Amino acid sequence: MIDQIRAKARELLESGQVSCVIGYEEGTRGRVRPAFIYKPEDVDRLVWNERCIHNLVVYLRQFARPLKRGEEPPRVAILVKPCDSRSLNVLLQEKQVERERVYVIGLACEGMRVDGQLQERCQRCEDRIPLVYDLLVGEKPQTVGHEDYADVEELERMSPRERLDFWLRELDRCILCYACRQACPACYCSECVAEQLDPLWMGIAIDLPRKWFFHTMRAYHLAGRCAGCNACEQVCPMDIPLSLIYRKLVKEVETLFSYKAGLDAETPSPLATFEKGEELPL
Amino acid sequence: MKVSTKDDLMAWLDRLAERYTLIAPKDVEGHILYRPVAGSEEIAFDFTKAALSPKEHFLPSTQVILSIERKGEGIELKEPSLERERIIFGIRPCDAKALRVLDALFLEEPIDPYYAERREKTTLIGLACREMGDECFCTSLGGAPDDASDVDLMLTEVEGGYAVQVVTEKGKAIVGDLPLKEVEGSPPKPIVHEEKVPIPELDAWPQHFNDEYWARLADRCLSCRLCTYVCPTCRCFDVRDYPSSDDAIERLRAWDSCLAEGYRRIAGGYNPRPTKMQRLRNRFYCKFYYYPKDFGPVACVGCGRCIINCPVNIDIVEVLRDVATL
Amino acid sequence: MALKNPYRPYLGTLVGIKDLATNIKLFQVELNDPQEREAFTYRPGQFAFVSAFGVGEAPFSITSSPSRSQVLEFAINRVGTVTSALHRMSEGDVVGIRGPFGNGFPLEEMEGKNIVILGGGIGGAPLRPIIHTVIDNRSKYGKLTILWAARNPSLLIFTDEFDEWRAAPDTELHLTVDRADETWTGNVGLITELLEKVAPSPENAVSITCGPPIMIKFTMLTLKKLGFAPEQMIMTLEAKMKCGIGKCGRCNLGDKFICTDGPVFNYAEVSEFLESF
Amino acid sequence: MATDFEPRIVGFLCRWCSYAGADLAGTSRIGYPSNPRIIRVPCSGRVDPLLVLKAFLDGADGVMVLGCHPGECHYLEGNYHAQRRYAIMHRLLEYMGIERERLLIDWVSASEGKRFAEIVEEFTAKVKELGPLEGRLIDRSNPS
Repeated sequence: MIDQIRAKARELLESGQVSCVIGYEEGTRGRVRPAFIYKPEDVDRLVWNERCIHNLVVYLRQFARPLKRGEEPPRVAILVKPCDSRSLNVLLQEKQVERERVYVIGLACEGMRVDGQLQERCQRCEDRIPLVYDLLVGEKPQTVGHEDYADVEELERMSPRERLDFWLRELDRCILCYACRQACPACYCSECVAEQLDPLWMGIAIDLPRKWFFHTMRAYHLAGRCAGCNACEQVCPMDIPLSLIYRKLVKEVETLFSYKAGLDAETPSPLATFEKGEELPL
Repeated sequence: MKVSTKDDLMAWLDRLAERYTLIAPKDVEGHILYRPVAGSEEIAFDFTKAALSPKEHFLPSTQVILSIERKGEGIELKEPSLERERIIFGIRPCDAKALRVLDALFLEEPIDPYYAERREKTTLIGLACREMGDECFCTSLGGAPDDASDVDLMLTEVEGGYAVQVVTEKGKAIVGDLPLKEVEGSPPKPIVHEEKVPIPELDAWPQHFNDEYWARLADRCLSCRLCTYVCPTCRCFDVRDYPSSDDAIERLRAWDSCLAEGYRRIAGGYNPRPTKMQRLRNRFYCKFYYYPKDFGPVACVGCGRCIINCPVNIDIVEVLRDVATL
Repeated sequence: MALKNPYRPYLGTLVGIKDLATNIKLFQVELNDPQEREAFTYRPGQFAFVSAFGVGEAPFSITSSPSRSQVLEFAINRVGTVTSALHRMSEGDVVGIRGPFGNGFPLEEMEGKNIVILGGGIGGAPLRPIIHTVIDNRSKYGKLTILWAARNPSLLIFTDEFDEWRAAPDTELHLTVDRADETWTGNVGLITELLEKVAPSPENAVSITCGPPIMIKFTMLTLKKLGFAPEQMIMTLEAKMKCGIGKCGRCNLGDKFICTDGPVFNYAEVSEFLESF
Repeated sequence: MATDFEPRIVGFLCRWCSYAGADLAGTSRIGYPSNPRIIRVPCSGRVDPLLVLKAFLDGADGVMVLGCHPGECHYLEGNYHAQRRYAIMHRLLEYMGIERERLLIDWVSASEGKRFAEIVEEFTAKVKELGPLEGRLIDRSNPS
């Protein structure tokens, strides 16, 4: 697969179709990291393996503006896994990314591994091939994952008080470093509520109430928009089980509105629309 | 060397906990954090590195620096202070050295009274590392896994307990009733990495300020605050009021990060450091050029936390190697 | 707390509030404690933090002159949360004052020299005390040339002092606005264009500039063209600040802090970092 | 739970209906608990669910959002948007540990003064029963 990826990257860069290929490269200490390839001679840095955990779609926003003053914004190519492709669809639907400015190299995916272990999100993944691409690399794997929300339901069975205790215990170690937000393709507000001081929402304190507020606020903003890539949980230095929040929302949005974010680039989030005369269980 | 058994040590810590606020490494849902403990049974003795350094007990992530109360027409200001003396048990040599780095800034005139009070009222009991962690590079910055220079009392794990070294008067003052036995020999030397990381000289930095290197490094930076918040020497802070009741206000000081997009943005919207390249570059220049020029020490102790945690593998050791060869 | 706490503001009372320009007011503050009032001495070019309790504090240059005014004066543009809160206040309200901070202007070095003042908009605030100082000690300094600019006529500050400035011996005042309105009969154009037209001689001169970053940048280029050496080009800068005492880390310009090494710099000191600090 | 607990309640009331309903309750001298601090808003669709979160953050024990009956919105569709948002917010809040009963979304028309009073009465009693939220969310838990 990697030869095909590199060949396409070289072709796109040589022909000037794109200014940059966003992919993966070997980093230090056995880690893979996002790579930004600007020159055809650098395409051999690109890798594709089970350690390519990052959702690169988050980087598209930094190419929304021209690289040099007076130029058009650059056209870029990007490698997307199935999960990443759904967040790309969300951004396309929300007009944050222009489809013709992005060449999408879709990757058939058997799941990412950390220390050899298949990631939980990959065990749940029902897609396995991207939902949007210009070039598909690889073939759809035989096995697909399955989501049963078992852990979410376990939490649902608690009383609200027990759940508040659970969250305050988990969020206690949050340091509000905002890595979760920064790694999220759908968190693209130019000024986050968390940092807005006028009106004064959170203020600057890093304390438990504000941690609770921040994560609940961010979750609300992602309702109907979170495509489940799990980048937030992955980057959290304190291993806060954020997927428990986001998958709960995915579950509720699906139950209430029969909607899953990022399946296509056209259908808006149910929270951006409504049906006349509808009555919802409040 | 003088040795205490672990049982004696724990009993002694329990006695100390009655007179002091005892802060010690604690397993918090799988993460080692320095937290106040009621007794020694809560302490995690076996760990490589805490998720956060004890910096948060000297420059807390949030602290009230002024209580502002409206009294009729007037306003009354109160400065909160620490009630109890504290002991931090189990601080690693690198994290202790980080306090020396912070001292250079906060204890320079005009002295920061909140930091100074916390330093003054805290006794540090160090715990030497048996070996350097994979990401550690303290020895490249003049530190060592068993460096006792920045603690008041140093403990090193030995057979049958802990070797105890009294370093300062403060340490001497608390060691009093800890039963110690004189044992032949000295504590084992820690296992260190053979290879050292080159730390570029001060003069090496200015010439690289405008290098393309920083833009390419920053391409993958997410502009989160992670590296600065887990760093034991990063010290940027924000100050802001928050109403605590209808007629009381707290002036809060909280951690801030030079990597945050709005860090330098002034009222009206102008942002002198709008690109993440500028912000990321500032972090490295601050640590290895500005801070040493302004305050003396390099603002990095080689704890490796930023390396462990950076979600996109911005590896300070790699950066130092790169700058050395640029 | 035994130590003097540099984060603790003095309490002061707003004894006067005047409109200076659109969205810009002059706040006159008298410290409440007579001892503190006595002890608060400052130099032209220094700044202080003003607290709007409940919102926070922000740094402002002291626009009064130690030699002229019994009260502290601040010219404050309503742009953010603290300034908006201050603008909502009325006479008699209590504010906090922390300072003075910063180096101030190198008055001694400026003696005997011709002085060119370049002020853009609210950037005129820190320059007013230097104008007062030169006028009040007229024989100590050479020619005084003031170039005073704003985006439009309604944003010119200290207009009620223009006559006094003009009347001072060996003093010129040149005004310009980026965009005129129906009342305006004077110069229209950027301060850099006016500067080229007035073309003050760099001979035995020193220029002092304050204004928005973009103005400072281009003014420096024009001054260079006129033959000013970097050491002759003084500017006073502003930045977001949280402490004023070199701790919070926020206002660095390379290895210099605007709060403690500045806010007054000459171009030679900071040119390297001016583009991207 | 102590009976002398008086819950702090924030009520966001649409000016076209429920706010007028509250007025009507007042002018008709229908008594109701004085717990809600009422904030008049142009439409239930204006009440960003973050305002509800903020109210809880700053010490509210309960929050009411009252708008026009579906189909009767002055701006035609504001309350439909609100309905969807709160359908999600309710579930999210409950999942994050705040009892669903602490947030009330309901529809009150300008002529329903009595109904308004009943809703406030019932809601206040319910929140009273749940007890104070303060102390659980408000506690500063910083290590130093």
